[in-house]
Amino acid sequence: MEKHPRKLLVVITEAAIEKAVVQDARRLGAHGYTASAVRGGGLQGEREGAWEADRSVELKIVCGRDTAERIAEHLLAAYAPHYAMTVWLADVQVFRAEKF
Amino acid sequence: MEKHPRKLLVVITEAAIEKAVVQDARRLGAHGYTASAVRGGGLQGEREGAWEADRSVELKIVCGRDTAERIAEHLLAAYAPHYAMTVWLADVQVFRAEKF
Amino acid sequence: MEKHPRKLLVVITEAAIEKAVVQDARRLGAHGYTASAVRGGGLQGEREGAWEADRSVELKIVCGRDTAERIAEHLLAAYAPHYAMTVWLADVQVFRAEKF
Amino acid sequence: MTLDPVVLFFLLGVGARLARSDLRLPDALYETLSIYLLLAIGLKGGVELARQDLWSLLPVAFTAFLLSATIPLIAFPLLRGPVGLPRADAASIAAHYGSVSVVTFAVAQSVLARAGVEAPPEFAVLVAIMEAPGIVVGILLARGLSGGQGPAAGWGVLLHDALFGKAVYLLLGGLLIGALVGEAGMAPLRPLFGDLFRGALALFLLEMGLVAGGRLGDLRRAGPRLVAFGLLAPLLFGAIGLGAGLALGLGAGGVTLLATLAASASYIAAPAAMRVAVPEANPALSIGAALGVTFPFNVTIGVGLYLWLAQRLTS
Amino acid sequence: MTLDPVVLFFLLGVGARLARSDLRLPDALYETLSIYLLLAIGLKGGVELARQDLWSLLPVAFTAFLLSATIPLIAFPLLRGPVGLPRADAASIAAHYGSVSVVTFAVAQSVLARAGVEAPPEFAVLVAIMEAPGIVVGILLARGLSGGQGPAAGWGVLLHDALFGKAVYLLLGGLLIGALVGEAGMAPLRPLFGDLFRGALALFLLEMGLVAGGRLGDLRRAGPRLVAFGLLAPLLFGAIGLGAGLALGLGAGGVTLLATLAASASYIAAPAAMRVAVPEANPALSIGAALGVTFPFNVTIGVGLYLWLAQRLTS
Amino acid sequence: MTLDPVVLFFLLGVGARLARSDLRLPDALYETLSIYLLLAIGLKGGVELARQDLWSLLPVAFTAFLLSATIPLIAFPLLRGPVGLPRADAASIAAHYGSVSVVTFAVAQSVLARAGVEAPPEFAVLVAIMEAPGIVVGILLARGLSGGQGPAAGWGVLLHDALFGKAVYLLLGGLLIGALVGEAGMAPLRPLFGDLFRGALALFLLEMGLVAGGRLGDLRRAGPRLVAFGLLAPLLFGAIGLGAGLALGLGAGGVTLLATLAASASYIAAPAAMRVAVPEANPALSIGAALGVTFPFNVTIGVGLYLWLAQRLTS
Ligand SMILES: Nc1ncnc2c1ncn2[C@@H]1O[C@H](COP(=O)(O)O)[C@@H](O)[C@H]1O
Ligand SMILES: Nc1ncnc2c1ncn2[C@@H]1O[C@H](COP(=O)(O)O)[C@@H](O)[C@H]1O
Ligand SMILES: Nc1ncnc2c1ncn2[C@@H]1O[C@H](COP(=O)(O)O)[C@@H](O)[C@H]1O
Ligand code: NA
Ligand code: NA
Ligand code: NA
Repeated sequence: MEKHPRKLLVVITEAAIEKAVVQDARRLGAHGYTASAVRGGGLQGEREGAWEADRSVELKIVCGRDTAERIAEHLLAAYAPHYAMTVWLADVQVFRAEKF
Repeated sequence: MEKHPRKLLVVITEAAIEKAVVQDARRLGAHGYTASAVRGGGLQGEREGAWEADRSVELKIVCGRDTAERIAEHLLAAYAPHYAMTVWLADVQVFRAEKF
Repeated sequence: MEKHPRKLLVVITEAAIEKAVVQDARRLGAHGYTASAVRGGGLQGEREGAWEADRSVELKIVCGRDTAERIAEHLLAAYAPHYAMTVWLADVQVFRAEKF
Repeated sequence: MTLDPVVLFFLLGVGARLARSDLRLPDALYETLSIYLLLAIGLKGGVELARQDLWSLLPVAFTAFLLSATIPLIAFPLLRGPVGLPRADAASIAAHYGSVSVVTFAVAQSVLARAGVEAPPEFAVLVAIMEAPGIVVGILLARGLSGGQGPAAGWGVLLHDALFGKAVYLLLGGLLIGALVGEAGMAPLRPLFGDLFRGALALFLLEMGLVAGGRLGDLRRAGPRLVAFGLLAPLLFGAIGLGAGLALGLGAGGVTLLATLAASASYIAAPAAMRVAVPEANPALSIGAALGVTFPFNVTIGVGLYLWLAQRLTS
Repeated sequence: MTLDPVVLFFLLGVGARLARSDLRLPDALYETLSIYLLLAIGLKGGVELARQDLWSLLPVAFTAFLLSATIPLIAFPLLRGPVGLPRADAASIAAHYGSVSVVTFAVAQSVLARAGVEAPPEFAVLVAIMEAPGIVVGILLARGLSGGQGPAAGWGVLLHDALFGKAVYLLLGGLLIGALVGEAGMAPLRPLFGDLFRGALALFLLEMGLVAGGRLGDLRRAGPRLVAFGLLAPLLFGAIGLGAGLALGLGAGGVTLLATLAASASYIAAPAAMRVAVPEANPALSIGAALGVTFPFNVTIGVGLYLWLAQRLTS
Repeated sequence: MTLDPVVLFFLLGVGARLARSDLRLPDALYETLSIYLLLAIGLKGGVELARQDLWSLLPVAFTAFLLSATIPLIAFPLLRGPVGLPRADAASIAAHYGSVSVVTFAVAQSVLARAGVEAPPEFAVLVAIMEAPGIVVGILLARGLSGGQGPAAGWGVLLHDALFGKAVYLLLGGLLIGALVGEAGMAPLRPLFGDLFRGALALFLLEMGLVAGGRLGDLRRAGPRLVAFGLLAPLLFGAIGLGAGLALGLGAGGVTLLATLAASASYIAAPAAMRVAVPEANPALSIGAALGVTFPFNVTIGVGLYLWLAQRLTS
């Protein structure tokens, strides 16, 4: 089966802004996303997820390169200054080009 | 330490078929897998995981390129037509070649 | 926005040693990490996570190539002989070079 | 008569979804409550079962089995013809209505308790009996005629899952433990499995309301004919159950429970089984009808109606 | 007077953190307990509310509303001036103190019950009334003057979240159900939502202790002036609430509850709302003060003090 | 005498695994129940402890400490010699049997309650006392002689984890709170921490049955000699505990509890500690023996046997 190159955008951030981030990503061209609860630590200290304000979420979005960069840049500009946020991109291959 | 190229196969699908998918992957050559509970949205709408029929799982399998493609093609043929399913491949490097 | 190549180190291991692994990683140069609860199966059998001794954790660490390899080699030497452990590396791109 | 508070919790859940509240119950609570309810219903039924002459239960058990197997045969042509669904979808939905909803059963017990009508707790065994036959018939309807091949996952797997799936296993396990230890042995467990039952049911209905409220979008896509089916099916199948209960000479409580079981549609065992056995059926349709229409109808209106009729017709 | 066991659970949680114990309560338990407490408080209040002449509650409801809206206006200049915080942080913290803590309210009910002082359960409605106004005023303080643009997320979203956010929704839902079904209708739910209340509160305070104990590091970074604010604010705002209660002619129980609400700082609704509305405020500061200082102060000393004063001043 | 329903729940869990049922209890429920049981046992013991002359408890406390430290020294040569295990595995398993199982203790309390035999609740303190010594001795057995280096993780870490690990911390915390508030102060917490205890224990045993049933595969790999050890060890160590209890002049209830503690093997604290301290030991062996053989033996047969003997020998 033929494979198509796409980008995987990974965003780890505060659960408080999950809804907003997903909305923005959809608006900027993502066809889907996957979310899961995570814990972690970084520049803003430990986030253990023990209660509401301390919860983190990891979002994964597979999409085209341009879309991925557009979303990443928007998120970094809009949220990273004030929220715990980590963003990276990776190369992946998908089989159903039209889906992503 | 020497690194060996392998493929990471990521499968996001309905929890209802997790067992079947893992069995198929093992049969087709996977030596291991990692599963975690996720939520998400895609072509088939939102899957919030609030109850049985709505639960999604993310499976990660690290294996050789051929095995990965064989598994991916089988899953896409056998399950994607009727189940919420997202599949991608990525390149990874492992240290213990014999394990994967 | 400019992108910078980094390594993503993924470590799947027993929850019992999460704290020690994170400590070691920080000591060896990681600036952050993300943890999530997973289940899975591999050489040491199934780990369903039904109770304390059976719980697994997936750790993700984004950092420079040398740091990633240093951490991976240390973990494989220190823990892999006696603990369920799976380690791989992948290439990722980050936007804020100073963060990782 | 004011509404059972338990039903108000359901409406509270639906309302939260309609109002786009961020209210969610943790998955673990949902799972814990469903395990708890199954055990509690089983334990209570088992204590009673041990007191009964088992042979005297045979007629109602057999009737219940027949009801579960027959209802899909009635539902299927209705879903194919008037509702106009493809075979797989019609068969899958028929299976849901042949099987039963243990929470609707619990609500009926609660309604009977409030009304002061004696409800035979040993009827919990009927829930276990009626879980699987409807599902099997549904699969046969989907597969049997369309080329004769079995279900996608193999009959062995499906049969095993029907018998040892957690719902039936916990219910039967509870029945067995209840029967073995009896009234006195159960006493130390009563504060948890007895006294808290109604409160736990209320919480579970809050969650069901959240889930049902979240499926209303599916309903719109499903179209008005499926919604109509979801409203008429419980009336039709409830009437059949009611008739069967009267024919068996049950009391008002027993008649109400049998009617409720017949009228109820499964949303735990059946969705899981049909997803695996008939993958080409769209789960949004069956769950939309069972959980979005029939379940709310039964808990708010249906059960009260069956009780009202049962009291009129048995006295 | 020995400490309420409920408070000892809080200290047990704090101690676990200080001793670096691996004790953690599962997230799902935390969420379940907070849903439970909100519903239980609401249900109990609702039953009582239905018995009351609603008009007679209007003065205290209006006073509570005013208190919540006014307190941030007092807190803000204190936080700007003496504490020396930037505008966004001062406004955010002010919002936390304008809003209320439902668990502190529950502890006050528990303390009153132990002391044999009648506590009007219908005051639960005040918790719902006092949740939002302080938050709105806090956002205005952060935004209104600094260029006039609205909150980062839009007023519509914030207003919706305040009204239909799970805390207020469950509290109001519980009140409504309690009022609809009344004393008799609630009876079957009492074993869960009544008898277990104190025990559940104890468990929740264990969790709060763990969370608060984990924020002590934030406090050190926040500096002694914010800690002093966290200790003086409940005394100041509690005194205002006390005065308001006396002016309204409430009994000792009512006065204590109103003082407690005024003295308490939100750590559920406010943090979430301020995170979205005023992202540039550092949440470690507001949560450190509200949860690390004021909450422990209130549950260990404050509530007992308000009660002591209320008894002296009403008799 | 019929089986305690609590034990039937354990068998129900094992059966679910053998029948390959999909029944699973959510992780959060498992964690919640274990926190609950520890607190409940502690609280009950603490209330009683406050009533006692603490000096009078010293002999039994000291005996319990000695038992925990001595049992691994007996187990180790048996595991090295007859069972034929490598040093690390033998030492790790020995540590499990030196330490204790709080759930087995709870089952013994439940069995005593059913039999109408007075069980001294303050013996809960023995659970805390016996948790750590066996683990320390086990680590010494693994390390001390094989070159003299300490445990993999450092003694400081291990000692801290033994004292402040959640099991001991909650138990001691419960004891302390119970002792501080006394009978009257505990009253409002009794519906949760007292009345629900047996039901919660039943649920927890269902989960333990699921876990134990899932380890039966490990057992097959472990071989018949380890299984035999798992059956004989509780008899041997139970007899030692029984003798110690008789020598101390305890009543039938106290003797039974001490025998049960000696006979029980840890499957919470010890596995975690040994995993970190002696990584080269295979956890499948120790957990297979402790949880797959000894725990089921104790809850189904052992505890009843110790009670029977205790009654014969004390009267
Ligand atoms: N280097 C890293 N590797 C993996 N995850 C990270 C890293 N740095 C931060 N994170 C995750 O991103 C969250 C927010 O990071 P920060 O904004 O740096 O506090 C943390 O809580 C971690 O979950
Ligand atoms: N573009 C995407 N990126 C990441 N995850 C996706 C994407 N599309 C779908 N998914 C995940 O895959 C599941 C099934 O997708 P679908 O079959 O498209 O509904 C969704 O519920 C998401 O969790
Ligand atoms: N090939 C694999 N692909 C993905 N995850 C794996 C793989 N092998 C092992 N794992 C994960 O790593 C854990 C430990 O592996 P092992 O040490 O091989 O038992 C397993 O429980 C899985 O969660
Ligand atoms: Na039915
Ligand atoms: Na306040
Ligand atoms: Na022992």
